Amino acid sequence: MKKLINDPQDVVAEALLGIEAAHPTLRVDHQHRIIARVDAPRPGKVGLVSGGGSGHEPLHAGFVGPGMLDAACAGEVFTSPVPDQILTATRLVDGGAGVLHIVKNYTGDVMNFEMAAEMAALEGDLRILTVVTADDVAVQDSTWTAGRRGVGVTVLLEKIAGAAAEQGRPLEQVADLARRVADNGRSMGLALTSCTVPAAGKPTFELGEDEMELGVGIHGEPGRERVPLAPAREIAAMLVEPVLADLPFRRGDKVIAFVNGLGGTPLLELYLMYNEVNRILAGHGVQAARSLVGSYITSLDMAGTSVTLLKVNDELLSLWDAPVRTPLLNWGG
Amino acid sequence: MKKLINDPQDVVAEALLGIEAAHPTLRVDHQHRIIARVDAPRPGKVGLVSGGGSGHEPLHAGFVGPGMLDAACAGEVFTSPVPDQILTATRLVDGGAGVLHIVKNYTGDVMNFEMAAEMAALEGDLRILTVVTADDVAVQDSTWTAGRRGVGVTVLLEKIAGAAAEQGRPLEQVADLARRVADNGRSMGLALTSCTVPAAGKPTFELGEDEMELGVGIHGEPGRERVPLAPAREIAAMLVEPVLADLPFRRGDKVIAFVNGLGGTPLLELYLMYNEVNRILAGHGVQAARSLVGSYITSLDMAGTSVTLLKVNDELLSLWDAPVRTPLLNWGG
Amino acid sequence: MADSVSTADLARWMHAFAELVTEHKDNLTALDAAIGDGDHGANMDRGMRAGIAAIDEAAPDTPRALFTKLGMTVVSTVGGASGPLFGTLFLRLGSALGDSTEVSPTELAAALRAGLDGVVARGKAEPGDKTMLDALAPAVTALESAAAAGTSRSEALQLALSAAEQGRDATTPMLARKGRASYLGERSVGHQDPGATSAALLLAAAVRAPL
Amino acid sequence: MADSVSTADLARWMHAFAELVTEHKDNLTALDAAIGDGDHGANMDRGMRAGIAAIDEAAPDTPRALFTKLGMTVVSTVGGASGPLFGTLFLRLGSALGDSTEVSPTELAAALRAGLDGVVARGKAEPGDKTMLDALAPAVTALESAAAAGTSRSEALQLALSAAEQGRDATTPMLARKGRASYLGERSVGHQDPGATSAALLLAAAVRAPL
Ligand SMILES: Nc1ncnc2c1ncn2[C@@H]1O[C@H](COP(=O)(O)OP(=O)(O)O)[C@@H](O)[C@H]1O
Ligand SMILES: Nc1ncnc2c1ncn2[C@@H]1O[C@H](COP(=O)(O)OP(=O)(O)O)[C@@H](O)[C@H]1O
Ligand SMILES: [Mg+2]
Ligand SMILES: [Mg+2]
Ligand SMILES: [Mg+2]
Ligand SMILES: [Mg+2]
Repeated sequence: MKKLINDPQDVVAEALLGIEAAHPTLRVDHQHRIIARVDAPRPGKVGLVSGGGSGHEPLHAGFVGPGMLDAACAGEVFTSPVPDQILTATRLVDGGAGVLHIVKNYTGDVMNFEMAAEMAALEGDLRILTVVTADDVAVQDSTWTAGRRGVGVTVLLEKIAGAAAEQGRPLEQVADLARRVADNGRSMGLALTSCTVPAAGKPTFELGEDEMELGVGIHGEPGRERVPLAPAREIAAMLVEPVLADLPFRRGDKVIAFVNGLGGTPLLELYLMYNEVNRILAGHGVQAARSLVGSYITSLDMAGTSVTLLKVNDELLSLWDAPVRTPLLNWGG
Repeated sequence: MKKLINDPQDVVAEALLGIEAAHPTLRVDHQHRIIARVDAPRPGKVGLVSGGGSGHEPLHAGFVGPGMLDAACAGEVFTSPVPDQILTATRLVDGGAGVLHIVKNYTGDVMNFEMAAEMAALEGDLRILTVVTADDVAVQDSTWTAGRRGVGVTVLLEKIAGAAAEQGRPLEQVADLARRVADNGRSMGLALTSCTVPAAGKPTFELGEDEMELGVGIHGEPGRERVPLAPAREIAAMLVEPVLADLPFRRGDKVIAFVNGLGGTPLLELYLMYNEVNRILAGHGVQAARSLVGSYITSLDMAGTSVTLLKVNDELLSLWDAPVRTPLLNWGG
Repeated sequence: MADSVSTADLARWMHAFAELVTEHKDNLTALDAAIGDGDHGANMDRGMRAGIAAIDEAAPDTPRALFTKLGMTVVSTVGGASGPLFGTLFLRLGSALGDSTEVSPTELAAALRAGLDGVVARGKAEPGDKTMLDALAPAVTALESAAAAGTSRSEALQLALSAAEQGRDATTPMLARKGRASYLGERSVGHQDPGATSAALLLAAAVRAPL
Repeated sequence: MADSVSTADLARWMHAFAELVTEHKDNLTALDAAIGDGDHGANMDRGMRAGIAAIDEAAPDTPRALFTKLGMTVVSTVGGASGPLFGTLFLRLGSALGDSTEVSPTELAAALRAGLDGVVARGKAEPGDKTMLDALAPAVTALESAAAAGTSRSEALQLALSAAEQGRDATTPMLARKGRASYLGERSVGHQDPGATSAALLLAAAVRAPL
């Protein structure tokens, strides 16, 4: 295993020290592994808390700041945070207007956030609503299963809900908006290589030099199918077509098109992928009204990519364009 | 070779299509492979042109925009751009106040920019000054050799000179400032893996599972020394100590501390590295007044990192903090 | 199951469970790598080590105090799916057993049933979904029957363990419908469930302690 | 070197050079991978293919027109170190040879000397720095001597080629002081210089054409 780390046990704790040192706009509670806006709580503003296993950086810590998250909870690598921690973060950012929990749909994440919300309910006076992202079309959806994984749409949702909260909208509205984003976004991912979990010390799965894993999530889970290595053009089709068909996205739809790197993939390749994705969208009459290209929700050092499309209207677009000031997304007046 | 590409010959051309599609603030001349501000030339503003081989993304195209570069020239992978191309870009961004060429110190880059400037001189009326970055302390400096490579400091220089140009400063002042940055910055890099040049199809060098290459540049050139795999703490010392000793940086100095990923390294590890770097700086009484953590000057898919320190005063800091609006660096009012 | 057990016996059971988890850590992780994310061994080990340390320090003198401490510690140190699920199992065991210093076989079986119900309520899985329930549920049923029949304690635990192991083995051909393994769809078939494997260790620990 | 050559002969020389570059492309790249960035083969091949296409299309009828077209094309398609250096070599050859339809051996040697000087002016390297100069310089000297001595053309070219190849081989033990290989310091020792290798091919092409 080749990584810039010390003891595998200390990866999360030490990365948090680095985040704290690098970003004076963030406050880090090392005991609870919470990364929060330095000015939290903001009185009267709905607080946004997200979190999940570590290893997906910049998600979520890199999205803490004005116009996006108020706090992020970092779990162990690929392991959801714990209820105590989530509850502490929730209390930390509650400015009296309630708190929205943004949860990626994994059994562990859902249960731990649920327990935190139950604990908060026992104590009274803290209002929490929860939105769960479940956008990964590689997973078949069914009421009998754990459902789909939450992946790329989480980034877009945190930005859009963050903008709504920053505008001072009430909790129910922010939550409704967040659910609309969750409902209108779809993703699919592909791995060229496995990731290596530091504590495991070796790749989670073996993949031949001429194979790819199609339909992977962000935890090194095997995908739905192992397929032969293919050019970017074909990979783009393997990812975009099922995404388009699922919602479905239709001719005339506007989307935010998000081409994401899984951690070990350079930006050059992502731009090349974006060209292919954009070409396919144009062929379907779907307009990429905005784009996001980069490694924003990763799976440690995995080489690969995911494509997320979010259907937007003018309201969502204006929230997307609204100012944001976080380490990784930063734009606007 | 596992990459998100089509034909290796088309990598640069297709990535430029992606950049163009993703960034409406940029204008791309595909024939000359120039990425420019959509509003170039800016009358009365000194134009900033940089460029180099491709494979270092986001350098340079990702730094085109208000407050940074006016245009970037993309060469073939790891091959400097050609004089025609540089001259075309220079003409494109000249707003009458002259143009600064920002060149990384590689024989090829220096000669091609030199020829472009000579061609411009033959045509008269286009004023060009050139600044060359040569910050890599892994290379011994000597008047008898090609000198040091230009690496990480290029990013910081483009930002700072870009801010000065945006303020309307005259060409000589912008060039002086740029040279001060070049003189006060030092870097060193380390590879955990080789990169793979698309056209070559296999790793440029072989590195054992328990080896690292110390003192690498950004072109897959072998480094100065092959050393056993080490924890982040020791790697940070191997990089920071020679950088500190070289300028030298002294107790009480303020620096911008830049921990860079070489393309295949996830952000989690870079933050962990930043913690180690910051700790060493503190031990030497050197203050990290600002930080930059991320993959900003890369070597295709190489796993590894480089550390750049730039000694700053209040003027350089205020130029660093000045607004910038590019795809990859974006902040300020 | 003829005789009752004390808080100290229950604590020895949990020590034995923690030991077994440590011994099987790599295997649990390997099973999870095949159909999940490869952290089940680390999760369970982290949780049980912390849990044991917490009960050793607190030296609880009732089953309720013991399992509440353990459950809370597991919930707040593990995360993931197994943290809330095993945590809930222990917390429910604690509530069900209460402060009685001597636990009868029937009480123990009933408490495990309450724990199992807690896991179902929390995780919304059913037997057959390829989860820890597939080992736990048959074990609890076996224990209930043995208690009703007045079987000797060691024989009853042996029967429960066999049921758990059969249940665990039966997860191999199942198609996962809950947890991360469900993402694999058909590809989850042919792999033993990690959570069912650690649940079977809970019964193995009762035999080893012996409870 | 007894007789003079025509523009068509010079064009055949360049065709032969382009062919040799294509044949040795992988080797040039491998040499560059060892002490540089592994693109020398691709660079030279891209440049010479484009150069040949350009002169074939333009059908120049003077040495100046031929080498100016070739040099400009190489400069504007190669990039890197070899683009400006080989480009400058060709451009200077063109200026030196001018519009004379018949090039005498002495003129050819003088023109190559001018080209060499152009490479030195552009790259600021010296013989011994482990660059293409180490093959080019001895070849030019050999050609000058042969021209002065009135050696037959084929023998003169053979002598120049031998000198180039010896110069190329002599780069192996050298410590690089210019170009990317210089970054390696001591580690550059023991590797043959890629640019010297392609420069030797330029002479090999003159023998093969034959010029
Ligand atoms: N909804 C559920 N109900 C019961 N058990 C579950 C459920 N989801 C997952 N599990 C169990 O949890 C185990 C995985 O635990 P672990 O790997 O520690 O957590 P995670 O899946 O979050 O990484 C699975 O093998 C399965 O037995
Ligand atoms: N300053 C110089 N003068 C003469 N030749 C040089 C100089 N620098 C480099 N070279 C030659 O160029 C060759 C490398 O060319 P190439 O690989 O195409 O360019 P780059 O080094 O830009 O990748 C070297 O092997 C060397 O012979
Ligand atoms: Mg997990
Ligand atoms: Mg090169
Ligand atoms: Mg797991
Ligand atoms: Mg080269």
